[in-house]
Amino acid sequence: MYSKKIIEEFTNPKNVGIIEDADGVGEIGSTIDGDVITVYIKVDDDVLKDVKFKTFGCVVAISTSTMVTQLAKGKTVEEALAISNEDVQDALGGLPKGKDRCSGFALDALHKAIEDYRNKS
Amino acid sequence: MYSKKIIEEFTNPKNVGIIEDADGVGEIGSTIDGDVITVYIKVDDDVLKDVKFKTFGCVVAISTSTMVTQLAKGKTVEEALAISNEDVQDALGGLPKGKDRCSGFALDALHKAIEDYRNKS
Amino acid sequence: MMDIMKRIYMDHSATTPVDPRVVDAMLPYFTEKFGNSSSLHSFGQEAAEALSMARGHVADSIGAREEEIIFTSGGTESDNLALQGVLSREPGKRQHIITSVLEHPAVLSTCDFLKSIGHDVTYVPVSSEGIVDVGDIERAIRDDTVIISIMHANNEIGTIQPIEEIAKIAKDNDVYLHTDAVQSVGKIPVDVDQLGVDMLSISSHKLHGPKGVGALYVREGTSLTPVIFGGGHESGLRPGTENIAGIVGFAKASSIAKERLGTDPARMGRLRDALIKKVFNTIDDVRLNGHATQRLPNNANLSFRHVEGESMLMLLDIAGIAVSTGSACSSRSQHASHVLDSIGLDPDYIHGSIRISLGRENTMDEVDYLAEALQETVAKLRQISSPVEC
Amino acid sequence: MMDIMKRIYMDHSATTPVDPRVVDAMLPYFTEKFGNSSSLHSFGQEAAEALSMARGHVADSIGAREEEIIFTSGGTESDNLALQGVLSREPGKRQHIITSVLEHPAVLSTCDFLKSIGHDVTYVPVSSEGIVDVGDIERAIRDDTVIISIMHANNEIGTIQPIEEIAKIAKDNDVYLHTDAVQSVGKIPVDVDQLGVDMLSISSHKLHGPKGVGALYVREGTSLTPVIFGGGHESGLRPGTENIAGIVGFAKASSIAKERLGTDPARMGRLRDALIKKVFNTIDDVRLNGHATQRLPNNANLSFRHVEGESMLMLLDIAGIAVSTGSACSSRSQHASHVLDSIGLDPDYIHGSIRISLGRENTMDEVDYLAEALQETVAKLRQISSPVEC
Ligand SMILES: Cc1ncc(COP(=O)(O)O)c(C=O)c1O
Ligand SMILES: Cc1ncc(COP(=O)(O)O)c(C=O)c1O
Repeated sequence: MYSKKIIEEFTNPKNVGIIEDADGVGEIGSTIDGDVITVYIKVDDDVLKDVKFKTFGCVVAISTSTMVTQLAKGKTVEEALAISNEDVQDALGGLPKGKDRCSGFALDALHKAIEDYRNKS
Repeated sequence: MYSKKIIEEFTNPKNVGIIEDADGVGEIGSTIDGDVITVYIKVDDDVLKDVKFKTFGCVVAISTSTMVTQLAKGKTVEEALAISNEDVQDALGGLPKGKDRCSGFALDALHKAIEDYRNKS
Repeated sequence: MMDIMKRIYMDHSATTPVDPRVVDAMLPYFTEKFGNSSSLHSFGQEAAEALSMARGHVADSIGAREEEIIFTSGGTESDNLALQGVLSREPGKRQHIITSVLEHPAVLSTCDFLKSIGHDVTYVPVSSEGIVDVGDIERAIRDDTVIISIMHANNEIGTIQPIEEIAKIAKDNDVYLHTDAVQSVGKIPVDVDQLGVDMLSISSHKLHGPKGVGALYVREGTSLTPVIFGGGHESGLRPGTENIAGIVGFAKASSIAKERLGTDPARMGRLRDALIKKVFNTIDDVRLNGHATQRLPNNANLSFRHVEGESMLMLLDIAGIAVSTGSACSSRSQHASHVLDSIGLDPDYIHGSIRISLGRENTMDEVDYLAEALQETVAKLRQISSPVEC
Repeated sequence: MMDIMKRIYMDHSATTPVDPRVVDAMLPYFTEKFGNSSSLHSFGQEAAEALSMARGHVADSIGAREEEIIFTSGGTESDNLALQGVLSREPGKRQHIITSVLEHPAVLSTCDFLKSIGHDVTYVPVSSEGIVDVGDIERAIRDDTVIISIMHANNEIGTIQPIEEIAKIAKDNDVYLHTDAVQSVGKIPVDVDQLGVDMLSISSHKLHGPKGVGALYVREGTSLTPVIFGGGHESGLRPGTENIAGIVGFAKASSIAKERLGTDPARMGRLRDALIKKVFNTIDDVRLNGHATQRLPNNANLSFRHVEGESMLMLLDIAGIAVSTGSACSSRSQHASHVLDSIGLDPDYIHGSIRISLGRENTMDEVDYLAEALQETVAKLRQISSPVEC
């Protein structure tokens, strides 16, 4: 039921990790709900130079996390904020029905990280 | 579900017919109920010299009819009255469950024929 | 009497042999692709894909969409889901159903049950040819009527009801229309949009599929509650691990039946008409029950005066021919068929009725053999039964 | 990681492959002996005989009598028939049911439905090891309690409930006892008299029989009404043309399972215990859910901290191993398992649970392979998930 692309991203996720000196950190979810996504960003001259994540969660949570970080990396803050849930899903070849509950979480975490960065700067 | 014996009696019934100058005639059932059994007896010196039947009805109706006539033929009136429903069923190798509704009809018709004979004489 | 080795099956309204291609389609789903369609792993996904394909094929065969097919365990359950499912939406509220006196026990007994818990049921009568009067249905509609359930084709006498016309009335009055199409699907073209029904029952084993599988077509937007409860399978309307092998077989059988609709009905009609002609030419005091033309092409329900049906059936069985008295379900009971009762058949005839229902494999030779056997059978039983010496 | 071509199936609580001997037993009933068991002719009688034989075999496998077996379309329907069938005897009368929080959705959803139409339900809790307290059941009994329904073995954590003791309480209080034995029949000895139950549900596809068939054992004298209505099949409790091929397969599977009870449980227990030992030796922060000894020999339900179950399942699937998260039925939903919830599992663990359910064909090599794969899988996911760099 998962697209090839999702399985590929899920089994070989990019950008897994923590940025120790992140400029912004966004976390969403709780262990009780079964999904915790944390996105770390490093911003340089308004550009997301590095984006990393840690995700405790299901296949969709992990594959959207890695896709969001890949889409955001190298973009300006504004461009990153313009990434839509649809962009993420399209890049993953679509999500199976009934699995969209957590599809936006990774994006939310990115937004939170950007918010955190803006609040700090 | 029917015993071999029932099928045998049903497919090759003995004593089918009418005794034109019967000493007694007994009829049971109606075409509305779906079973009509008529038994004719010829009595000589208190012995059932001849017993015949006509039956409109199901497999059980026909096979009990022919069995009753065979059991009764040659017996005295008293002996014939002593034939039980069980005797008939045993002689047929047993009846399938749920099929005993009309199992006694042929015997009833014989009894009626004997009654008719007694009333006349 | 011609001598044959092969048994001749002419009771296709009771059930049908499974098409060998259907068995082949089912086999992998027993031992290899045996997963539970709810499982996420590859075994489960194979099953889920097969289920979705099968749903599409069954939908196709009646002009429906995949999401409108609810798989059940057979025709009986489909009928129950349609009727109980509509009536149970508002527990405790008294509602009204319209059905006919000629329905299958799966509908009639369900209506009896619904009556027993406080609902109202109108059973419209049928003509002496076994057809409902659309006006009767229209007149029966009340403010609290929620569903009309009229069968598409009757299982005993094969009459086909004017479902399209009833659908107009149902729509005009904002009442659901359910049809039990267990006997018609696979025998004549059935299209849910053309018929205009909201729900339609199908049973796999009547169309050369396996037993224990069926479907209820539920038009999008129809509101229904389940009859049995559990995990959320079949859009929540029919929980329980899906019978994948059975469903795949049912779907294959539906596709084959649809393909064959181009030729089967005409062929069977010819055999059936030849049979009727032969019987009327060789046997006296015989009647054809049902409608002359508004009937399934494979059905001949014949009544013979002064002959009893079960006895006829047994003699034919001994001659190697399988037919039925009325419906299979009532063969074991001594009651006269409620269907023959409802068309007002003469009591002299009612007990002497047999149903011959032809199938794909039957041939003209077999029909000839049956006609001969019938002649002998009726003669023999009349000789035993007739109150006057013949 | 060892390289394998063959996929390894370790999700036997979800469903099982049909035994090839079962398929062989079924085959004649599709194309040759395809009659409707209600038909009087020879085709029908063949079917009726097969049905009666099969009923005897299923009865035998649980120490029941032939007349006490009602064939259904599966475990879900059996559970519904038991519960709805008892509660519906007196429509409109408010009655009380006792069940547990750990039941299968087939029981829980049915209870929810019965509650929605006005009945009362007590859900007794379970211990942290997943066992009900017999005292809780006794205390829950009221004057209007009509039935206790407690499952024999749980489908997720494999715990076995003290049915014999509950039966004493049920008998003392003149209340019916139903047990859902879908997971236990075929895995451990099940005898209706030893258990002392009035009703017991079985599902064919959990014991290497076909899907879409099951049975409800109904002790003689138990009064029950049907859930679906129609012709009078199955003592009037379950109408619809019987799925003869399916029933014959189910019966064959029951007989085989019974024969194998002498060796299978011990063998599976050894594999299972070896697996648990390996997992505990190689992976940190892992728990075994359920009871240490009062559990099915083939079940290991394990929870891993900071790992999510579906992700684990998918990685294992890619490695060629099929296991499940909780029950198959809830795999698709995002909710944590109600069973793991009911035993009060730590939230850090509850989402990282998988169920390994072994079957006849599994080997020690496969167990070794699974243990290795689990180690890699957990490590990989923890590396992705853990908030601290590992
Ligand atoms: C018209 C009709 N409806 C319903 C049914 C019941 O179908 P099933 O036997 O699949 O439950 C039958 C056949 O028995 C039928 O002929
Ligand atoms: C304990 C239990 N009860 C009932 C069921 C339902 O059985 P079926 O899928 O045959 O309807 C299952 C399996 O799904 C089960 O594990």
